[in-house]
Amino acid sequence: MNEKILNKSQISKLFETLNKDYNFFAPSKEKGNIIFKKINDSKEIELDYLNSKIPPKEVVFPRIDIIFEYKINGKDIEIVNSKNLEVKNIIFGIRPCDAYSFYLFENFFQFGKFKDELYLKKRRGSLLIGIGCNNPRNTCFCTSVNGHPFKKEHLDILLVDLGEKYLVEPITEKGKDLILNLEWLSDATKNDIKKAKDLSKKAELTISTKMDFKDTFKNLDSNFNSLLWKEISESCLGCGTCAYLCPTCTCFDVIDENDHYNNRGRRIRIWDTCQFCLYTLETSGHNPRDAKIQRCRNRIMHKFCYYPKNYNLIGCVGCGRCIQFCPVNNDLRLIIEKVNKIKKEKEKEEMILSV
Amino acid sequence: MYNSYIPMLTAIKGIVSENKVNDIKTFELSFKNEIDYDNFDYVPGQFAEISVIGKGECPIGIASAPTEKGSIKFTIKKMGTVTTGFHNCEEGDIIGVRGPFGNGWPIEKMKGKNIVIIGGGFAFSTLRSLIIYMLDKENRADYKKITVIYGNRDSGEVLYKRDLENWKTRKDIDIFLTIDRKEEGWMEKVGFVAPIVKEIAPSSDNAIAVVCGPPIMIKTSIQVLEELKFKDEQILNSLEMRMKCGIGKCGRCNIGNKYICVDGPVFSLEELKKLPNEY
Amino acid sequence: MKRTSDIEIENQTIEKSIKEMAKNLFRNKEVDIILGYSAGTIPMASPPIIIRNESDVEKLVWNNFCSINLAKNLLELMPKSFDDKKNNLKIGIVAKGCVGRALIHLAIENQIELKNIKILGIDCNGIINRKKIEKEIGDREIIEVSLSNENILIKGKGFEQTFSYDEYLNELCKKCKVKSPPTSPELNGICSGKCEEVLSIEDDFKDISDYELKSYEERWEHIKNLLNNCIRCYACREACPMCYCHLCFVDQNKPLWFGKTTELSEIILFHLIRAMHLAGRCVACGACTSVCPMGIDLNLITRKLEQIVKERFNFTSGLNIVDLPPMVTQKMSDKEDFMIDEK
Amino acid sequence: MNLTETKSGQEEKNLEKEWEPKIIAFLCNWCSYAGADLAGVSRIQYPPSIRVVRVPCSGRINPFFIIKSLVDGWDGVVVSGCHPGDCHYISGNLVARRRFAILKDLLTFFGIESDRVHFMWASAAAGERFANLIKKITKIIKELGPNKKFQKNW
Repeated sequence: MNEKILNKSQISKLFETLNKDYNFFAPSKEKGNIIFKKINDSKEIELDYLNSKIPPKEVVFPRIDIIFEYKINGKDIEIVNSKNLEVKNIIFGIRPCDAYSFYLFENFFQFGKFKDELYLKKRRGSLLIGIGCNNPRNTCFCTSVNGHPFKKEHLDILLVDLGEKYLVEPITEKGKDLILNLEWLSDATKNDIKKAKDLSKKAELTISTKMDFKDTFKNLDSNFNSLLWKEISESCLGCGTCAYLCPTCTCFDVIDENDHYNNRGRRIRIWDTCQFCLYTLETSGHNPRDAKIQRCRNRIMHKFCYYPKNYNLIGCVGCGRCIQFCPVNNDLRLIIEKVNKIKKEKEKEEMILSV
Repeated sequence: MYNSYIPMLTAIKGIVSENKVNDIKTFELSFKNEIDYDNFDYVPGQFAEISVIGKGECPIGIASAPTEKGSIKFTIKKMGTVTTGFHNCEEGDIIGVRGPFGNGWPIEKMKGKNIVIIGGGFAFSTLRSLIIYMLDKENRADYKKITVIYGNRDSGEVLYKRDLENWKTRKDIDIFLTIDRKEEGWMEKVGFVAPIVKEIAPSSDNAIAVVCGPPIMIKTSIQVLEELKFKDEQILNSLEMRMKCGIGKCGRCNIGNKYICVDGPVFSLEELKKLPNEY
Repeated sequence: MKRTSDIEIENQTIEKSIKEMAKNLFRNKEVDIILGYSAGTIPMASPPIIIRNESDVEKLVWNNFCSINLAKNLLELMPKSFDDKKNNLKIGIVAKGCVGRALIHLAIENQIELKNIKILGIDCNGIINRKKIEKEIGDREIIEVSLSNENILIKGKGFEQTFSYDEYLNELCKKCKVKSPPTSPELNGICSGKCEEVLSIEDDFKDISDYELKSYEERWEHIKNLLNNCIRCYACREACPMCYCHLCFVDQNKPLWFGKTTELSEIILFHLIRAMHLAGRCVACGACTSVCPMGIDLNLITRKLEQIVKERFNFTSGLNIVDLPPMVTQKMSDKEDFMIDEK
Repeated sequence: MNLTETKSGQEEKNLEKEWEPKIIAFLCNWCSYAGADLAGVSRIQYPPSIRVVRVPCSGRINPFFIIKSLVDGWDGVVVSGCHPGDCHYISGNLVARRRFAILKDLLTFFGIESDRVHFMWASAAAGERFANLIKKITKIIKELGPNKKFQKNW
C-alpha cells in the first residue's frame, strides 16, 4: 500500500527533513493574511486554513523576478546572468485548485514557439504537496471548472486532514520517491483511506456554487459588442485586486532599474494587470483599451473565451478569490450568469421571429 | 537552455539621419558574437526587441533585408524613453537585441504574384525590407510586377532617399512618391495616398497589396483597393500594439485570442475582419 | 457613545427614507438616474448601483457596510468638458456626510456641476470596519452578519461571535462630525432629505496627538508594518473620489519616474505622495481603507492630513463651496516654524 | 590631488574617516542661486557637501522630487527660495511653503528622518547666510549618518 500516515505532531520533523534539500514554502500567517512564504521554523506553518490570500503562484512566478543583471563600465556593458534557475522547491500545503493553476501556467508558458524558461525551470524544480480542501468556501466553484476539492492531478503528493493526522498519498513518481525516503511514516489503514474518501465526498457536496460554462464560450464569442459589458463594468473600480489575487493571471511588465551609484542595474519582470489603462497605452498615445468597459471585457473574455479558444481550457480554477476580495463586490458568478442569459434572450428573440 | 529574455549584444556600426527634423534615424547594428548573427534568421516584416540597457526595451520592425549581409538595421523615431535613449547613442555603443519575432510578410505566398506596396510615412521600414528582398538578384524572378506607392507629409520626411533613388533607376520596379502639399522643387506626385492609388489603379489580377501606414491612410487606401476589386485575402496589413516580451507571454498585445507578437504583426484583411475591433 | 435607538431600526428608517426620496424624484422627473447602494452577494458588502427607473428603486439598500464613496461613481458619469450631451443627465445621489463633502469639494475643483445633481441626504449612522472584523475572525468563513441593538453578530461555519458596534466602527466614523451632507444657501434646491449646514468642525485630534507621543523609531516601525503588505493594486486610489487624475503620478512613464516594484521604499513613496496630494482635499470617507484587499488601514494617515490642514490652515474640506482649498491659496502670514534659520 | 598629497599621514587618515554627506540642493534661479554664487565669489567657506540643481522657482519643486532623491540615495535635500514677498513670480514661494509644511509634517509623522529635508530662504545678497545655513544643515545631516532607512534595497 502506498498511502502513509503523518501525525500532526510530526510536521516539524517533516519540515526539518525536507528543509535540508529544498526551499520549503508553506502557508503562513502574516498580519492576519495567509500567504505562502519560505518557512524557517515549523511553527510558522499554518495548515488549518481555507485558502491563502495571495495565490502560491508567487513562489514560482514572483512579483519581482530578475531577468538579468548588468554592469555598466563606461561604454561597455556586461550582462551578468548569474541567476540560478536550478531551484529545488517544495510547496507544502497547497490547495488542489491552486495546483491546477500551476498546470494552466505551465500550459501557457510553454505554448508556441517560445518557451518561458524563467518559469518552466522553476516549475520543474518544484514539488507540490497539496492538502485536500475539507471546508470549501461559499465562493468556491472548483467543481464547475474541472476541479475538485481533493483533485489529485497536478499534485505530487496529496495530504488529507483526518483530524489528528494526515493521510499521505503519493501521486507522481517524484512524490513516491520523496515518500520512500521518509521511512518513518507509518502505513495507513483501510479505515483511514475510507475516511479520506468520505471527506472528499463531503467536501464536494459542500460546494454550493455551481456555474454552468456550457454556453459561456459561445456567448462571449458572439457578444463582443454587447451592452452587457457596460452593465458589468459599471461598478468596477478599475483596480488590480482581481488580477493580483488571481492564481491564473500571468501578465507581467518588464522594466529596467538602475543603481546609478554603483554603475549597475537589473531588468526585472513584475506583475501587471490588464485592468490598468497603462497596460496597453502605446507611446504614440493611442490606447486600444482606453475605457474601463474594454478592460473589464478583456479580462472576462481572456479567461472564458480566448483561453478555451487557444488551449481548450477554461482559464479559471474556481478558487473564488476575485469574488471574495473584489472591493465593490463585482461578483464573477453574476457576470457569468448574465453572460449565459444573453443567449436565452436571444433564443427567445429568434423563436419569436421564427414563429 | 536558451532563455529568450536575454538580449544578444550588438554594437552600433552606423547612424543615418533620415529626415529634416532629425527625429528619425536608421541604426545599423553588428553583432558582437558571430554566432548570434547566424542564428538571427529573419524574413522581411519581422521585428526585434531592441534595448538600450538601463532604459528599457521596445519592439521595432527590422528595416534591413536578410539579403543585406553582415548587419541589421532599424529605423527609429524619437518617441518615448527607449527611443530617446537610442537617439542619444553614438557609434560603438552597445545595444541589446532579441529576436526575430513575429510572422513577417508571407514571402512564400507572394511568389508569382504582382505586388502592390502602399506605404505612408514612418511605417515604411519593414516595406523597405520587403522591397530590397524582392529586388535581390536571386529573388526578383519569383515576383512579377512590383508597384510601390509611398506617401509623406512633406519632402523632408521621405525615408531612405538613397534607396529610393537607386530603385528609380531600375526598370523592374515602379515607384510613385507623393507628398501631401505642393512644394517647390518637388517633381513627384502631390496628394494623399488613397487618391494616388486610385489614379495609378493597379490591377487586382493575381495581385497582393501590402498596406502599411497611419490608421487613416490604411482605412482610405483599403476603400480604394476594394473599389479596384481587391479581395480581403489579397490585402495585407501590419499591426502594432504595446509589447513587452515579444514572445506571447506578457499578455498585453492581444486582439481577441491572437497575440500580435507571435500570430502577427502581419494579418490579411480577411483575418482582421474576424478579430474584434480593439486595436 | 450611548445609542438612543436600535441600529437595525435606524438602518431601516434610513433605507425607507432613501427609497421614498428616490421614488419621488423619479415621479417628479427630477432625475434620470440615481446612484445608491445595493445588496451584496457576500456578507459585509454593499456595492454601488445605478438605478434607472422607478421600479428598480426597491434594489436600494442602506446598511453599515455602504463604505464606497459614490462621488467617485458620479465623477465617471460626468462629462469632462461641460458641453457634452451627457451634461443633461440629471443624477440623484444617495449621500452620507462624506459623500456630500466630496461632492462639494469636487464642485470647488470644477469636476462636477452641482446644478445637475440631486443630493438624497441621509443621516449616516457609521460604517463598520469590515477589515478589522475579518482580521479578528481570521481565516474562517463568515456566512451571515446581523446587527442587534449594540452588537454586530457574526455567524460562520461552526462559530458565532459578537463585536461591539461602537468599537468596530471605522476609525474615521468614530470621529466623524459631519454625519449628513453639508449644505449652504447656495445649494438650495439640490439637497433633499437630511442635510445640515456645517460652519466649522471642532476636533481635538487626540488620537493623532497620542500617536505622536511615540518615538521616531516606533512610528517608522508602525508605518513599515502597516504598509509593507501593499500589493500596489491601487484600489485605494481608484476608490478615492479625489483621485481623478487622468494619469496618476505613479503611472508617469515618460520617463519612468517611479519604480513599480513592491519594495518598501517605493510603497511608502506612493502612499506618502498620495497623502500629499490629498492634503486639504481628503474628505475622510474611509473608502480607501474599506477597499484594500490586504486590509491596510490608511485611516491614520487620513486623520493626520485632516489635523495638519485644520491646525495649519484652519480648513476643513467639503463644508461649503465658497472657501478655497489650502493648496491653491496662500497667505503671507503662514507659519514657517518648520524652516531652518541661522538661529 | 596635490592638496592631499602634501598632508601628513595622520591628517589623511582623518580625512578618510570623515564621512561627507551628499546633499542635493534645489535653488531658485532668482535669489538662492545668486546667493550661492555670491557666497562663492566672496570666498566664504562652507562644506563641499551640496550639489546644486537650479530651478526657476521654489514653487517648481514637487514634493515628489524630494522623496525620490531620498529613495535614490541622497543623504539630504535642501530647497531654497526667495524670502516671502520677494518671489520673482509673486507667490511661487508662498505656494511652495504650504506644500513643504505639509511634507515636513508628514515625514515626521511617518517616522522618516525629517531632518534630512530642509527648507530655507536665501536672497541674492545673502551669501553669508547661505553659507551659514549650509554649514548648519551639513552638521545636522552628518550627525544623522548615511541615508540607509529610506533607500531602495538592491
